[in-house]
Amino acid sequence: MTDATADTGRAASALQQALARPRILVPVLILVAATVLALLAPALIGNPSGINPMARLQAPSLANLFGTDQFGRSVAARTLHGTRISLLVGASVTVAALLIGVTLGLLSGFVARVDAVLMRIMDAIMSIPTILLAIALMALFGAGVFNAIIAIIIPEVPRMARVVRGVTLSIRERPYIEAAITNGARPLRLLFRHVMPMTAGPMLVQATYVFSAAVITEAILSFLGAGAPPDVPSWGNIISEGRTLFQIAPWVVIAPGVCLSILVLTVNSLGDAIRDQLDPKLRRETR
Amino acid sequence: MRLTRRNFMLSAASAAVASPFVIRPGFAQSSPNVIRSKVIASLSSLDPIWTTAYITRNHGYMIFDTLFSVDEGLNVKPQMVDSFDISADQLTYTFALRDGLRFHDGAPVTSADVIASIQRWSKKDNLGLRIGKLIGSLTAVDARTVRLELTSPFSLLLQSLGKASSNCCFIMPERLAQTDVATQVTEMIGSGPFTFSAGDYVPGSKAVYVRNADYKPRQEPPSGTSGGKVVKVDRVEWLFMDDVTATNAMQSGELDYFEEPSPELLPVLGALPGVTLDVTNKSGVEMVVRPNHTAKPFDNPDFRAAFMRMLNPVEHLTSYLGDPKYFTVDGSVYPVGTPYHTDAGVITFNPDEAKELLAKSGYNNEPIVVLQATDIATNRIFSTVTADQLRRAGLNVQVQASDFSTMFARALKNDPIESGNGWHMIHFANIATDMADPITSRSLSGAGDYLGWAKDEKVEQLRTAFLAEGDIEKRKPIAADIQVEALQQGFIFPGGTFYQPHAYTAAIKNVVSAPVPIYWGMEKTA
Amino acid sequence: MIGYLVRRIFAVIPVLLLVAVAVFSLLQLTPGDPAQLIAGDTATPEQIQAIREKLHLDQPPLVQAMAWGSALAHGDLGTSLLSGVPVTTLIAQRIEPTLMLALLTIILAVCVGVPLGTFAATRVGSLIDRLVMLLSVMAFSVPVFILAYGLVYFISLKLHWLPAQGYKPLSAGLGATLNSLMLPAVALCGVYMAQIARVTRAAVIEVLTEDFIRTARAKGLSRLYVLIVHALPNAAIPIVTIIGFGVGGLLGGVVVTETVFNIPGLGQLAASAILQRDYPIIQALTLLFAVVYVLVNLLVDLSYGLFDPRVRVWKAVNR
Amino acid sequence: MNMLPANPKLPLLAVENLSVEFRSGRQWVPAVCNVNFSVEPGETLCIVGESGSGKSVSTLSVMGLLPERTARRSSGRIQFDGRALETLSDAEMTAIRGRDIGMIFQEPMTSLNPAMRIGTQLAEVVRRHAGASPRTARRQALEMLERVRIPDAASRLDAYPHELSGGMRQRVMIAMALMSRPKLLIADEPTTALDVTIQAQVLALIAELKREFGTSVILITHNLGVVAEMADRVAVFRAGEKVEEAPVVELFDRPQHPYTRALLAATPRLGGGSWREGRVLQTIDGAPSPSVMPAPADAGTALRASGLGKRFGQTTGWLGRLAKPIRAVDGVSLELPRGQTLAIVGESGCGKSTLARMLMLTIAPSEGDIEIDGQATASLRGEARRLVRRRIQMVFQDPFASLHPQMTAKQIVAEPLVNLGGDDSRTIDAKVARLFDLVGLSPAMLGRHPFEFSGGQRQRIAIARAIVLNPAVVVADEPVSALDVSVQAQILNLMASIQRELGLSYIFISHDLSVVEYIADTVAVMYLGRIVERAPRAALYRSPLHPYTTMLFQSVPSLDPNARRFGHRIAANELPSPSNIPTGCRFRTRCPFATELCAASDPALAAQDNGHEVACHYPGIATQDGQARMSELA
Repeated sequence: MTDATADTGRAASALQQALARPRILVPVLILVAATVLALLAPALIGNPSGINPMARLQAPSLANLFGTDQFGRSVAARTLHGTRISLLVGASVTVAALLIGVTLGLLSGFVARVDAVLMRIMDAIMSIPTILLAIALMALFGAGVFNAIIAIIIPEVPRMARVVRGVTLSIRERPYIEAAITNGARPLRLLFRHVMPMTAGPMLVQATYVFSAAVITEAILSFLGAGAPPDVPSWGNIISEGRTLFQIAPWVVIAPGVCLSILVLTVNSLGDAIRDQLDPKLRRETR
Repeated sequence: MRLTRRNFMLSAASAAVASPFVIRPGFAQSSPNVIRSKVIASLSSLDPIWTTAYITRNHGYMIFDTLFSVDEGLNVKPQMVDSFDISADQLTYTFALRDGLRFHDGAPVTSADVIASIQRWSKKDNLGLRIGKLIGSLTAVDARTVRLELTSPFSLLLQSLGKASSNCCFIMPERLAQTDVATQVTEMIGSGPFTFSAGDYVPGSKAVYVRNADYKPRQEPPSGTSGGKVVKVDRVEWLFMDDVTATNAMQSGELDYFEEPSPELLPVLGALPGVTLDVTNKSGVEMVVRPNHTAKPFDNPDFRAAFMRMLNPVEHLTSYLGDPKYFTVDGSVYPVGTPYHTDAGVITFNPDEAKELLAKSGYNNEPIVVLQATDIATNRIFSTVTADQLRRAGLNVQVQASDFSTMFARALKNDPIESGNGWHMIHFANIATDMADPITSRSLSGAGDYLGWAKDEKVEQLRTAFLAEGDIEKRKPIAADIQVEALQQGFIFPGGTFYQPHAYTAAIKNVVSAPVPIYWGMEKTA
Repeated sequence: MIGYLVRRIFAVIPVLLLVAVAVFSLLQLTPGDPAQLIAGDTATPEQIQAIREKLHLDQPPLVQAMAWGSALAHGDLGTSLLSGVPVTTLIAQRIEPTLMLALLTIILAVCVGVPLGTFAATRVGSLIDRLVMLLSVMAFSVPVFILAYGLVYFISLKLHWLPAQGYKPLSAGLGATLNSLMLPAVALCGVYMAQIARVTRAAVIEVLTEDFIRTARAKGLSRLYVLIVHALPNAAIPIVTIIGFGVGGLLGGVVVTETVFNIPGLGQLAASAILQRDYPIIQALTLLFAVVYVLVNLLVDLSYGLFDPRVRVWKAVNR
Repeated sequence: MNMLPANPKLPLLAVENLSVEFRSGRQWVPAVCNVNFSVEPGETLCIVGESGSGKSVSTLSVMGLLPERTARRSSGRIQFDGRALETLSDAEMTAIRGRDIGMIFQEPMTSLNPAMRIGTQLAEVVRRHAGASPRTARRQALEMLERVRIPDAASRLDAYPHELSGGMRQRVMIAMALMSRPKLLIADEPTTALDVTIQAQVLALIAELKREFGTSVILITHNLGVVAEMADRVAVFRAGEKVEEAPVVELFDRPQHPYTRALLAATPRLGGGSWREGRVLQTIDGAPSPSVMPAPADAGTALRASGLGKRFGQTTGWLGRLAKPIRAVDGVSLELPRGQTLAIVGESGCGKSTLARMLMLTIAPSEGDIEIDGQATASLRGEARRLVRRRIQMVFQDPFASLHPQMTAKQIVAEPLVNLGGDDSRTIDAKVARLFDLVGLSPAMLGRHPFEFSGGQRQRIAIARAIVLNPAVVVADEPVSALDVSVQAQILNLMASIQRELGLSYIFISHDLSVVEYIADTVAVMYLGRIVERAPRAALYRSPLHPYTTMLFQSVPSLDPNARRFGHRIAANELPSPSNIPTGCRFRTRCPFATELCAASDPALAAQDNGHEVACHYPGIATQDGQARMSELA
């Protein structure tokens, strides 16, 4: 058995073990279902942007499962397409925050010279309220899903970087890292082979929180009129536009509102479950 | 003509959110003689010459007075002016002020104040600027009489001085009117029916106006912005809040008056006991789509002609207003109810013709950039519908959304379309009086000096002729010719007129109909 | 002590400087021009340019930055472009509601979050623990505006317990203020409280496994006494840390909450200033929020010494 | 107030058929099975056993302090002072804890509340149990602190635990356990975390207080020396069962159970000699000891260090505070002949680990140079410096912590080859497999991860990793101190046979003189960053010349219950802080022979006979002066 297969084997069995736990399995299934629905949305359901003002604000019916909005667009179609946006935003922000945050965090935790400077910058970003920073960035970039993603990434990076830095600092002091140094590991190997794998767990947990924070922030930005362009059917946009309609057409906001809350709840629960799974102390206690 | 800014301050932050629910009445008791009104936007600038913001204009009407004003039928009437005289050659105007006009600091209104105010206004307002170029002399005949001599006739002079919308020629004390036009006047001393309570002012949130006991109103009944400005309450409090929040406040008795509620809320407000929905701006607001003539393919007249037939404004206005009783669709560049309104040359929705013209224009699926301001409801909704309709008509549409400020800067900058930062189409909601004639309506400028940069010699010649013509009946055919040419050339797509009612409680009586919200004449019963 | 404090405060300066530079550059790069907004679409380029000159917007960014910086050094936050009112006045007018809202939210979040988390920690794995965790993850997952709507619907609309909007200043009496802020504070504190409860739970669980807890129990001290006197103070550092960190999110949440509940505070001011490109207000408010955040976290850092005497090493060294 | 038990015939504590189970997933697995033991009034019962033998769990269940939800008592009766503890309610049990039974735990560092003043923690006991007023409680706390001989007790009342040394903290723990004069004191490994000189002091204190208060004591330990010093009766635990119980002399003289015998045989004892001389350290699994082999003569120098020094803490960043520099190592010179073992002995804080890290080039010396296998390293940078590691490798104290948890044993052992060897993967595989065989691990274990191995196996992996490059020098930092006695013997034997086969040189760092005697050829004693004595093993163990070395020897518990050493009172006297090194001779503050000369002048390491070197103005004074002065010295 080569090293690679051993590793894969171990990872696979860890995955199997994790999936055997309902606390992890259920959120993963929900996420998979949401992803499949999102991917199939164009095939499953009509155009989310096609307007028909003459059929506006119709109550839910068989033809329009969740009714129509003020443009006569299908709320069901918009909500389903909104899943794409929310998942896209969540996933891209998470991946980007991971890439940047992990790089900065590792660098900061490993190279004392850049640590002070990097952390001051991270402090500065964190000291500006997320929403305010994101609104300002959206004013700078203009409305757009991609721009919203960037505007959300920037405030999320320091959080990820701080977590990774903290873990790196503590891993760096572990004897097995000293052992690796005495074994002649080059700095890059030390960083990527020895330190980084140990940050994976906390990173993963933090990633789920970044994901849910991103989805919520996107919704709030849309809600404040500073998110994706209005014609993009993001949940935040649908809720934002339907807000004034609540009393005459509550269906416009209920579907996306419920979907949003479920998605975020799912991801957060997944994060909690992974964290408990990784923390032997908690695992022992809660098993 | 200017963008309707009514929704501007109702913007992202403030407008975005509020409870969509209604709470039971009884949280706050209505005080007699105080009107609490939810206004169209947050007031943060006070100088109505310095800025064109509609909310600042409305504020100007509270504390300043004008020489002339317009009645409900948009006819010019003297306001501060007692009597006036126009020379036969239409070059010399003499205005005599009414008796007893005093500023809030007690000083009488003099010719010097009027002269300084006209001068400042004429450096800012678009009609004012035209007049400014024509002024030969502006002198005081005596303390209360002013003589204005023009170098050539300007048929709209009185109308300009009495125009209902920004920038109105408000009369300020000379010392304030001498302020550079680029500098904001912040000391609020006028001679209008209300005084400004500076101590209560919270920029962006609250402004308070107190009845000016020394004001001498005209004897005529109020009509439009003209007539006697008799104030029948002690205080008017302007509050700015989100529309949904305001709806709650209406029902809980915390609010007496609600300017232009979001149309979606009208069914809710209308169902509240005692609440009246009243269209006080009878001339309404015009939806306008303006293409950029300098950007390919809109430089091609065939393409513009195709475009003029692609849009069906019924969908725009239905999406925004819902109930058809709040809008009329009509293809005139002069809104329904304005003096020059005509059917001449009107183009209507015609998808088949549009297809032919589009094919003829050689359109090659170039992306068409529609600007969208996300923080302004009308703009957001109109551009959304336009984009959909243009797509249906076979155009490759890109909606480029941003906040209003960014959109506006981008529109003015007019970068080449190839740069990726240019634009093809922008939406406006202009109040109808701003489009009432071919001069006031900047949309009809063929000089290439306004957004869209339409250039048309014929239109410019017709406008010059229009200005020189003293008789309104003779001006009408000229205006009609302008309309024909402007529509043919696709200056603008006039989408129809809509009317947004104000909502007020049963305690409010005698609301004056005018193009702008008016708080004199209004009564509040206990 | 003083030396340490001075050093800590000096460490804050580069952060604030960075914030100032970042905000300033951000605004310089942002499209949109306050002069255009003021002048309107009918304005001629000359008019816009004239307004720009009056507002000193025509000067090179560096000159503007220097002017802003030197004014700032004299305690002058500048003047709002749109209203011409000094920014300090605007902030003074609006600081009370925000401050009250933030305080009430923090108090609510701490008073509910800490006991809840502690309680869950003593019953790890039990139904109650799971319930607390579920509640907290739910509070974590519902965007503040949805929570706000739900509260307004049930508390104001259905039960008529509290007003749905508006703010009553302290001058109208503390009771009126609290009455008007209770719903917004509850809506705002959801996420914050959940964070505190989770961190408290984790920290207390951690501390309860410590040897000295066993020692305390071996001394014959009761569970409750050990929990409160021995465990909580030792779990305090992560708890106060999350309280401090949460202030950042709180200030952001204020923007949304003030809008939902129509509270004329700094959040509303900030959001509208961004859309109006009223640079001095944005700069001042961002800096103010950053200062608050940094100061709160400085206080949090200093409070470590209160909970863990080991942090007071510097004192021992000087002794 | 010391009341005799109601019936003097009954033991104070009688534990019968005690079984405890631990939760593992959804199952409960037995941890202690049907254990019986009892303690008579005034008696000291030592429970001895290796880790996992159930000795702590048994006493915790007596206290009712088993971790909730993860452990439970499944059967057994616990009679204490006439009451059946297993039938008591939580509240009743709470009232007994701390009042009738006091407990001392292993880790003085973590067993005191770090956020609470010492005085408060002491006072709590009497406030809880006797309802004493704060003033009375504080007075009693002060008295108790004085009883456990904490210097300057009054000011210590308001100190926090971190302001005290480990030894002082353990005294505080003892004071706390005895605050309300309990009938029974349970001390769970009370000296394991302490240095040998401090251990002697603490054990003497416990013995003394026991006599004074007439308290019964249960002392849990893994250290047979401690047992021999302290016990009246001994219970030997193994894997959750009691295998033997006997009076202490009987147990040491005539151990009955094979496990007890193996345990005794595997424990190195002082004066036993070295493996090179044919000394046998038997292992529990019966693996053979290395055969006799004299130290190779004059095979050259594997490692040479000259004038090594290390200062810490001068600055800590541009905004950090300026701390007083700590001279962790000061002017140390070493020479390690090829094929030999140099042991470095000293208490914690003496700088031996810092020295090891400098030798390993993981921290840069502030001064001095290190020559590894003939190559000077001070001027080496970057790649050249990294490549020197081919010639020097390290074995760490904690085998679990020093193995990367996510790598397989094979990857771990191959790591030096991957980094520093030029081999292809096939060669690497072959080398790793050979090494596995050499250190006695089965090839089937190659793919396992560290958590799947036992402590001894982990240390074997660590050793395999250290020697896979066939280095000239292996630095072993306390390689056996984290291991159980039986495993310790295996690892020592393994190290010896590897040396024999491969001709390696070891730097062996340890605090344990008995272990050092077995493995070392030369011994250097460090004190506060300096080498104070260095000699060939035999010479040093025959006649130590430095008073500190003598003190170390005196502090080692004997393995003979008939020759106890700590019966007398021992003054509290501890290592000064390395940031505050005394002037003149560093040891003078603890040296009973110190004179004005010692305060004025710092003695250099000077050669005596037979390669014996010592840094003392009066070499050999402690041994010359005889037993009388020696006792004062300790």
